[in-house]
Amino acid sequence: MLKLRNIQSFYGNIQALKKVSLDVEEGEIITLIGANGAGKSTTLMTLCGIVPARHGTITFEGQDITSMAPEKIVALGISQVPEGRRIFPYLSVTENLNMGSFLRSDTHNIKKDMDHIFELFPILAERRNQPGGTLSGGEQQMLAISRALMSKPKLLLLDEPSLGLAPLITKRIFEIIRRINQESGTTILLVEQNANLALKVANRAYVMETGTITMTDTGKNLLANEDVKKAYLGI
Amino acid sequence: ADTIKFGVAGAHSGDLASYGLPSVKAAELVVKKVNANGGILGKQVELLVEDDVCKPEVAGNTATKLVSDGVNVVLGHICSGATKAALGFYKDAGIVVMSPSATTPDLTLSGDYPNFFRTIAHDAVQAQLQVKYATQVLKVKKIAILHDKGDYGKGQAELAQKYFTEAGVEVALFEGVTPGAMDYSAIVTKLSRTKPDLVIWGGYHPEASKIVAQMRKKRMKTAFMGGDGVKDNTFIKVAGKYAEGVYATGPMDISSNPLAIQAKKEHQDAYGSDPGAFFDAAYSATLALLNAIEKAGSTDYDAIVKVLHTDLVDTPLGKIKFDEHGDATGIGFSVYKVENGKFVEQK
Amino acid sequence: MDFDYFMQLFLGGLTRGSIYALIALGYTMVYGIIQLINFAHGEIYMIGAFTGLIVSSVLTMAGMPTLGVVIMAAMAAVIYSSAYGYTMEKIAYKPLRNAPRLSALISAIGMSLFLQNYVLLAQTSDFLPFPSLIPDFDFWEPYAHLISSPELVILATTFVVMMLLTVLIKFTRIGKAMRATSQDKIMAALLGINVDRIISVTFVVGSATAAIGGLLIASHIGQINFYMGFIAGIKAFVAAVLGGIGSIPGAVLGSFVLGWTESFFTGYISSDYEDVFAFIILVVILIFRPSGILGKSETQKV
Amino acid sequence: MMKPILEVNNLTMDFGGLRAIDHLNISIQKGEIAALIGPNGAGKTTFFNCVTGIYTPTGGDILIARDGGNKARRINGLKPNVVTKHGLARTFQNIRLFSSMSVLENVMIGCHPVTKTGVLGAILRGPATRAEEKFIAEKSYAILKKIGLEQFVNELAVNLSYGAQRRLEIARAMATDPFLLLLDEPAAGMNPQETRDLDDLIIRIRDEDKISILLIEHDMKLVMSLSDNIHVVDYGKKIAEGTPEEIRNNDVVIKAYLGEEIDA
Amino acid sequence: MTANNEIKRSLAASVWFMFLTFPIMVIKVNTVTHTVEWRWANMLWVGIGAFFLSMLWRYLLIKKEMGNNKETSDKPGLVQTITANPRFYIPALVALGVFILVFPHLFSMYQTSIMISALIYVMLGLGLNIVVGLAGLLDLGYVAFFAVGAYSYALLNLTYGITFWVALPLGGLLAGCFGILLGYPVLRLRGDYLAIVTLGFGEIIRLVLENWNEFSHGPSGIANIPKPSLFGLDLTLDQKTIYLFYILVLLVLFTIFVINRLQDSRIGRAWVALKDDEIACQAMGIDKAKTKLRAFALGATWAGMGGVIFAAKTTFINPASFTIWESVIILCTVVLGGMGSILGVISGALLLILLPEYLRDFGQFRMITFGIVLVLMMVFRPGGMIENVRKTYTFKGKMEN
Ligand SMILES: Nc1ncnc2c1ncn2[C@@H]1O[C@H](COP(=O)(O)OP(=O)(O)OP(=O)(O)O)[C@@H](O)[C@H]1O
Ligand SMILES: Nc1ncnc2c1ncn2[C@@H]1O[C@H](COP(=O)(O)OP(=O)(O)OP(=O)(O)O)[C@@H](O)[C@H]1O
Ligand SMILES: [Mg+2]
Ligand SMILES: [Mg+2]
Repeated sequence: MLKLRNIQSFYGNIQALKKVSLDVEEGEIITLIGANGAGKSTTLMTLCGIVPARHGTITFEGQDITSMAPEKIVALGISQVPEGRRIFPYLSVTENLNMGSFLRSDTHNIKKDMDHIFELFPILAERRNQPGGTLSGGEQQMLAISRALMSKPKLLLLDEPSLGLAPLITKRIFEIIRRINQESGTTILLVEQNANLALKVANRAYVMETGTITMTDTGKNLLANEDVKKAYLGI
Repeated sequence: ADTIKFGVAGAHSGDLASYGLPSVKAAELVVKKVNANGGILGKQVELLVEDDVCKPEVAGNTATKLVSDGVNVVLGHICSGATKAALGFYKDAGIVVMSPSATTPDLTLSGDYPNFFRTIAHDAVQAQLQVKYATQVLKVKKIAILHDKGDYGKGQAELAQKYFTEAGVEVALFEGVTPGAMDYSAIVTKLSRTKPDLVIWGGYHPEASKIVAQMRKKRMKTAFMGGDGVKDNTFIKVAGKYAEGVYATGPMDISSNPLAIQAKKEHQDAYGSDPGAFFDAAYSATLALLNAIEKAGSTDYDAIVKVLHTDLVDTPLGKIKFDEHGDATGIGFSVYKVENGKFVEQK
Repeated sequence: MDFDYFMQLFLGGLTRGSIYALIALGYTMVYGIIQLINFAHGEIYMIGAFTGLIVSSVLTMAGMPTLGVVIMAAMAAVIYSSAYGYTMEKIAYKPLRNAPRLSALISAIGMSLFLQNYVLLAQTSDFLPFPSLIPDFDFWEPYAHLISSPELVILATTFVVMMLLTVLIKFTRIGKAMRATSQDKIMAALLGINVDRIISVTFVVGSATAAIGGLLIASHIGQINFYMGFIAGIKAFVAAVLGGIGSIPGAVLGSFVLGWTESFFTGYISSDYEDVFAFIILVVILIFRPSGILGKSETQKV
Repeated sequence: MMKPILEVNNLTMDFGGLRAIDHLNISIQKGEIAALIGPNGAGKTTFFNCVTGIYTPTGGDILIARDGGNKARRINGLKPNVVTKHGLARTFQNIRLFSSMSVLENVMIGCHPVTKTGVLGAILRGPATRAEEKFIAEKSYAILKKIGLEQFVNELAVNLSYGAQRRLEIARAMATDPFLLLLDEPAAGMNPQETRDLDDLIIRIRDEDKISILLIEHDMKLVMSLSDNIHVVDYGKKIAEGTPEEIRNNDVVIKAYLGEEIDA
Repeated sequence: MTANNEIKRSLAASVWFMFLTFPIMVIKVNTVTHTVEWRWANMLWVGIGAFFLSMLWRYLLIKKEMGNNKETSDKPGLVQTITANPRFYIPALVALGVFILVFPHLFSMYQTSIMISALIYVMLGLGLNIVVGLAGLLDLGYVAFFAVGAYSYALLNLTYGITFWVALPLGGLLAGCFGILLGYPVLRLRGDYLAIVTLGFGEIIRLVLENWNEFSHGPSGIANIPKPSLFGLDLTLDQKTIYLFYILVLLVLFTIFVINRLQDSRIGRAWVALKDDEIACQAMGIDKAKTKLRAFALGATWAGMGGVIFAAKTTFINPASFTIWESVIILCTVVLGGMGSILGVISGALLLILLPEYLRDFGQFRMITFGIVLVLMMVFRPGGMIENVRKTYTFKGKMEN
């Protein structure tokens, strides 16, 4: 479904991605782990077209999207929960969710989905008219995930979704990830620091170090891998 | 390099350019003609045109530049403030300056600047004329004075206030308005409550036409009188029907002067439009300056000054020379009234 | 009698406020979307007025009936102002989108200077008479000493424009996209919004508003010149800030407050210090409401 | 028994109709590492904001005493900079470093409240000023060394990795000479390995620098291993308080926050 | 990307500009004779011009982007290399010093005189740089303090006969006090709100000077302000100008010295930190209001001194010299030169003040050129002519491993 081949990207003159190649098949949950600053977030931003890829190619469902404008890429069915949440601070919770469905036109389903979201995260329902900027850190994280869900993507990119969430909610998030993957067949590319949980949920995983993919295997195998254990699981 | 260097200084860009550019054109026309006839004292006249944007601090540099470039005489500056700031530099360098438009009385009357001349009467003359006409012809008892808070406008207004009060007329309102404002309804409302017999305006014509128009739109019929800043054909053009009946003082009517007719025609031929503000005064000043150089036989400061004070020269403004202060004689003011879209001199 | 005087000042302030508002609306929209004090916005308004004058003069000379002239002139003014606004954004602001904000401000100042002098050179530095496009309505004659028919039209237009813009921003898809874009451009793009297009649309709409303002105001005061945009721009900017920059109703309210302040101060005290007073009101209001009357207070969480 | 160094009584904070903190009582003893936990939106960060002067609380008292002595000082509604001068320092949930400054300079800014060069001093740069500059630089370096960032001294703060940035925030806060350090989710975004280092660091700060600590954290492993005392809040109210062992087995806490089993 | 494509796009641009400039460039209505002048030739020029300029524009933009990408961090720009290496900057400084010393003797009085204007703006720019560049406060009313300085000298001289040398510090002090007075109530405003309020203050000061005749002599201004005297010697205009030039050079050096010292101090760091993050700053114990006020007052002090010199230079002042436009120009010098960079601000001020003077020959095209230069500079060098690379404090103590 998604293919990255030898992607290189830069911030100004700092090279953040040196050589990134990865594949995501339809219906999979893929996890990307790696130390801080390895380039995980950059990978996601590059494939959405926000950070331009200077070399290499990205194909999505057979289509070359390497130098496509972000809004066009998104329109193909890719949605991202970005690092730092990026909640619209002056829009209310409901409006933020509505922005998630910006490209959708099935109005009555949108309403249903929104109700569903409020069931999943009751705290958001309580805060529905509050400006996004005044939410607590964790509430914002929930909102960011919900907003991405509202767009009903084919491929969902999650950048550290459990950041700042209470243990109970973290568990719920991982349940949701598993569920939308199974029920709606959404493909998921997950970046996580909480490697333990992430590898458990993943079909396959990639390990990234300083801008390069260094290892790839099934989630189970990586969980058992000594190097991974030492570097990322803290065991 | 043997030319007579004739400086022209004033606002040639920025928001006041419309007051400065006509002088440049006047000088160009005269000089072109003179040069075509072989120049003066056997030399061609070279124009040095320098912009001062009507800003005192720039005017200083403009003056220094002209002095450094070896200018012989200067036509300008346009605004009183800029003129005041520049005069010191010319004075130190011994250069004669003649303004077509700077009307602050001090410039000549203070005696500080013997090198300064002008082809326009100063504001005090104008104010006295306004008082005379208002009291004797219009028989006003109560007036309102408005001005644009500027150097020129407020100066005029203050003189008017002084002379009207001396003449026993009640000055019921004396206020400055903001130039460039988009609307003057508040001050007009206030005027209409004051019920003056006459509104005196100190300032330029754009604001004047806005105020008059707004007065008339509010169905206020009070007479309106401005100074030479209003006596400009643009005023009639811009104010249109609202200009009817407005009084303005300005240099005495010269429209029948053959030289003036000719100058106007030259302008239309060369630029395809009617001349702008202070054109005649600038044209005359150019003639006076060049004549003085010719008569003096050199560009020597003292010689030129002497000729200017003594020799009568024929200009669009009539036959003029300059009194001991440097003010042109014989170019008094008249009161005009707009009738059928024209300024008509009131006897 | 004195109530009459009060009413006149009140309505005069309202008219002046509407004039400010027509320019302030565009100011505030542009500011809202790219946080740029668009110094050149006043010039767009000036260009609208000039285009209107040129087109109406040509058509009048060609013998077109008045109504036709008015409509054509208005259309030309709107189209051209929008085109200038659009082009200006592409040339002077878009390359600076990731630059320090002050650089964009300086670019805007340069643009303002350029446009002023462009019109000065291509047209004239003189004041030009502007035909009165709005006639005096007969039925209004009894009240004309309070407020004239053209002023009435200005008031009504301001109101209509404000309503339209509010609806546009609050309820339409493009309006939502504008609000999202103004708050976070990257996230907006990640949700499928074409950020460049939205910014262009904002400039076009803001410029069209300015053009309408330019025409009405020019026809109200009866004269234009190349410099008319500068002071108007500054005043409108003050009004937009007073009302809470970025807010559409705020821009209108701020303009009214400014208009009334100036009107009443002139009427009851003295016009000498009219602007001083207007600025003092600005300071006082901002001290108590640091984000303007209707502005959003900062909701950034710590 | 010692008096607490921070005592919060009946603290209440309203945002419009929303009561984010509801009559909360918390006290911190000298030398303790305490944790504040609770569901998202429980009011933890708001509590920090009230204590450090970013918000003025709607009601209640906040009292501090540097040495746990009897002379407690009420700090409600004081400005943040004044609170910091009195010895409370904090880090932020969303990292707020000075992005155009180097790592060292970030910590040097932290020394601001303990130094005093004024405009004239800066211009004349007399011996006193020079001595002070030297003192600031050396003190900052010493702190960085303790935190383990000394190899980055001259690096720009933004170029550090996330985990390093979080530690730099702690270093910066320590430079203000606090007696109590308030840490808002210090381990967020860190991988398990980095979290373990953080654990050590916090203990060292307490033991070596004698700074007491109050932290907000969702990483239960860290909280349980570090804390002497845990305060649990939900909807702005305290729902439990106790040792890690007590909290781990508290039904109310499990239901509201932890979920059935925890990986710790 | 291909050349063909580029030509197509430039053609489109050319057509677009012909459309855009059609009414204003082509039609000129003569309201006197009621004729229309159609200047079709203009359209042709616009078309041709737009085509080539568009090609150039695109080329330059691409080049700028490439430059951004290529330039590696370990290869600093030319200016940085020169300023960082004593081997380069010492000879450069010496040469510059000699040049400045002989300048008034090499060139005409006019050149010296505009150089004085430029140096006044250097002072103003450096002063405003404290406020905008270092402390990050956008001040659009800076000219107010300039006016305070100028009027302090003019009025004190007129009424009490106070001389230039007394007025210089006094004017600075007064302006500084004004800075504190005005700054106090408004410094809690953020960003552009502060900008508009300062703009308001600038206008208030000017309007008061205009209206309050009894105090300030109103719009007609104050003339015959003496230039500084040298031990009571009787100097010619030429000598006075040269003397003033040297005074200014010294003052500019003094300013640079002070700003340098401030930048590398506890105060300077607090400013930078405040610019980066106000809330974190306060949490670090920095008093926001006090720190901002310091910057504001210092900036004002320099404007005040600049004002005193300005009055002495022009010998005539009136409120028309202190409009918003002046504040805008000073701001332009700061940003165009390179905010925060002393060398940048100096070059910015020299460029912006000397450019219009040297563009005098352009006549009416002067201001339009000026506008274009502003836009182009910002588009192609958004960081200013000499981009500020903030020198971070480098730890010099021993770094044991
Ligand atoms: N906006 C930016 N400008 C400059 N450099 C950046 C920027 N964002 C990231 N970088 C750099 O790019 C590299 C990769 O960063 P990235 O954010 O992709 O890492 P990550 O793997 O997501 O790390 P984390 O776990 O901290 O989120 C880092 O060295 C970082 O410093
Ligand atoms: N400025 C504000 N205006 C309105 N509501 C606010 C504001 N700040 C916080 N809140 C609300 O108060 C509640 C408490 O927020 P707080 O940030 O303290 O939560 P928290 O306990 O830190 O949560 P988290 O663990 O998710 O960071 C939240 O529901 C939030 O929406
Ligand atoms: Mg990341
Ligand atoms: Mg929190």
